[in-house]
Amino acid sequence: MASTIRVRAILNGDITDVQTLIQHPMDTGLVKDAKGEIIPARYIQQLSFEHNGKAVFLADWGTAVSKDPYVKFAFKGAAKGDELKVSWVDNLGATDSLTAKIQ
Amino acid sequence: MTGSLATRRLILKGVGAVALIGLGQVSFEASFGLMPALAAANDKYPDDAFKQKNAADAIKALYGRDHEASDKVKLDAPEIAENGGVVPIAVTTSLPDVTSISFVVSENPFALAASYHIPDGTVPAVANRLKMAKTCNVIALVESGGKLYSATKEVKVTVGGCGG
Amino acid sequence: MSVVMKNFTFAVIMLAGSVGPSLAASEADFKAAFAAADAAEKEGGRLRNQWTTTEAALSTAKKAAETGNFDQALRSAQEAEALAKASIVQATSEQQRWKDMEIH
Amino acid sequence: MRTRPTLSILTAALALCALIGASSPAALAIDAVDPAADAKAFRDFFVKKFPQVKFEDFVNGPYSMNEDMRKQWKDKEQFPPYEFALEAGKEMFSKPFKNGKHYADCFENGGIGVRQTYPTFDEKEGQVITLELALNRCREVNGEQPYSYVKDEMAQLTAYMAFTSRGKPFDIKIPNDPRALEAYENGKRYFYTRRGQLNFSCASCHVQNPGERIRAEVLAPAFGILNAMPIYRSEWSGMGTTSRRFTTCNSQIRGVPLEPQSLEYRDLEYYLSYVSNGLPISGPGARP
Repeated sequence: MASTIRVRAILNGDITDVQTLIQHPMDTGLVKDAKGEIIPARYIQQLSFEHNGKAVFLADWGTAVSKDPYVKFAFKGAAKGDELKVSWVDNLGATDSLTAKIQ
Repeated sequence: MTGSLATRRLILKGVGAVALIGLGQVSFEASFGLMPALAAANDKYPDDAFKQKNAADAIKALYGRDHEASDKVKLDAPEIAENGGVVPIAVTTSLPDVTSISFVVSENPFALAASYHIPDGTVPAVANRLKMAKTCNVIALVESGGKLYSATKEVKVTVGGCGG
Repeated sequence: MSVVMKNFTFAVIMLAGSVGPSLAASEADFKAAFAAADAAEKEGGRLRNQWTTTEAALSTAKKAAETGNFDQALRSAQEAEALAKASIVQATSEQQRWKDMEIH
Repeated sequence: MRTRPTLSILTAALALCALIGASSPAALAIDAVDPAADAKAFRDFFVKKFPQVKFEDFVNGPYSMNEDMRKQWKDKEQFPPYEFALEAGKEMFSKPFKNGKHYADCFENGGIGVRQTYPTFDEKEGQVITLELALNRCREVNGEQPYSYVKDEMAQLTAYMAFTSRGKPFDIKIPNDPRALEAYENGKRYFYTRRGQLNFSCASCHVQNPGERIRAEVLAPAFGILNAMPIYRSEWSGMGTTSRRFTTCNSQIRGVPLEPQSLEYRDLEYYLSYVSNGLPISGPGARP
């Protein structure tokens, strides 16, 4: 199954701009479906980014992060072609990860 | 790469944490000012903070201290959200030594929306898309040099359309 | 009078005229009113111009009748008929009036 | 179950939408059907009413009308929410049917860069063929089940086909065939006819009040309103096709929607696309 993670990591100067879009429902557990039943909570809790084994960014998310979540940040000290490992885990323990190349 | 400086900082923090844990159980309420800052720095998911209903409790649970408004924290959020489900919110700051950035949506069912760890070498700026239950204040929090700064902006949220 | 005011009065007249006082309604009263409402709504369907509120009133009437509450059922059926008739008037009058709004 | 609408809810709803100033532009009843003249008048009306909006920008709907909304849109467009649907559509478009054929075999130029020519008028059948109808027909001809017209797979396929036509101007043709003129006129009539208990036509909102707000939403101008289809709407938190947009608009004004891709909707899409000729395709789009 294609990864749920889309990453764009672009180096300009010594700063790498990173944008990520993740395919995930981010259900809050507070919403009812058409039949009136509560849709159980299912949301990404932690999203981590690693460059050369060093954590460059770690997100702790609650239920207020939008569906198909998006986050953008930047970090220094990477070179073109380096690898950026992105991985998430949700409240039910599901996970996914992807290694992207810095353009 | 500021290797030596970076590693020194990491070691210092590591030693600090070990020493404190070594002192035996440190309960949150009686914690020293320093401990919560480390809590924000370690990688454990701040479950308690995310469970708090209102903004003040959430911030206390996450950072354990008050925040002071600072014009060095630039919060970028719309006047009227085009849709409460997808509100683009971003923060940038010129404050030094930023270790953590968080977003609080004051009147959401659970006020703390997102919290980000900013390791050394990462630019202190984040953009994300958050859900907002209704019109209320969005607070961006920036932990810099162990102190907590913030910027607040009201974002109007309502449903669209004729109503059907 | 601006178009919006016309809409407003147009809808109010349609509704106010239909809800008359009635003693405890019997099932027969309800059945007659429901049949009339249903026929009007079918005509609205033929003109491809039904209202969601008519459908809602019809289903409320049916549900009220099922629970034996014929007062409510009759009122809802009468309202459904009024709404259905209004949608028919709207469809027929618009067959010419749409040109008023056309860009030239 | 909808509660019984009392008089008060009705008046509240009317008052709520009464904030729409309804001034109808000067209108002469010309009976002869002249699509070319209509299209020119349609374009001039919007260009004159919104001189500050660049011509191509009309395809961006509410975002061409309001600065605050435009900024939020620009943020979203950096990594748009329709990204997944677009990729899924591209993959589906290349996957062969069970009988080995592809969607590409049903369309000119393999279906790449042709969206701007749809809807077309089929002179054999004497009716309007929209892109969505053509896609489902292609599936049925190749022994596959048709897709729902309102979202999911249909939205993904049309998202990809629209993407391959980005920037190409709408190029809708009305052949010299009385049935085509009738279909065009039928679409125009639907566009201007008031419907639903709130008694609005498409024009009440999208001709008389673009740029105004209905609560949180800013109304898009009718000129170029279909150029971004299919769209990812935050309100639906998902993709939607032109069919989904038409049916939801109907229920917003308390009109019972017709079946997706029924004659009226196809003719409406024919009319709306024709009068937007010249404006570039910008689909798939993101909307509030």
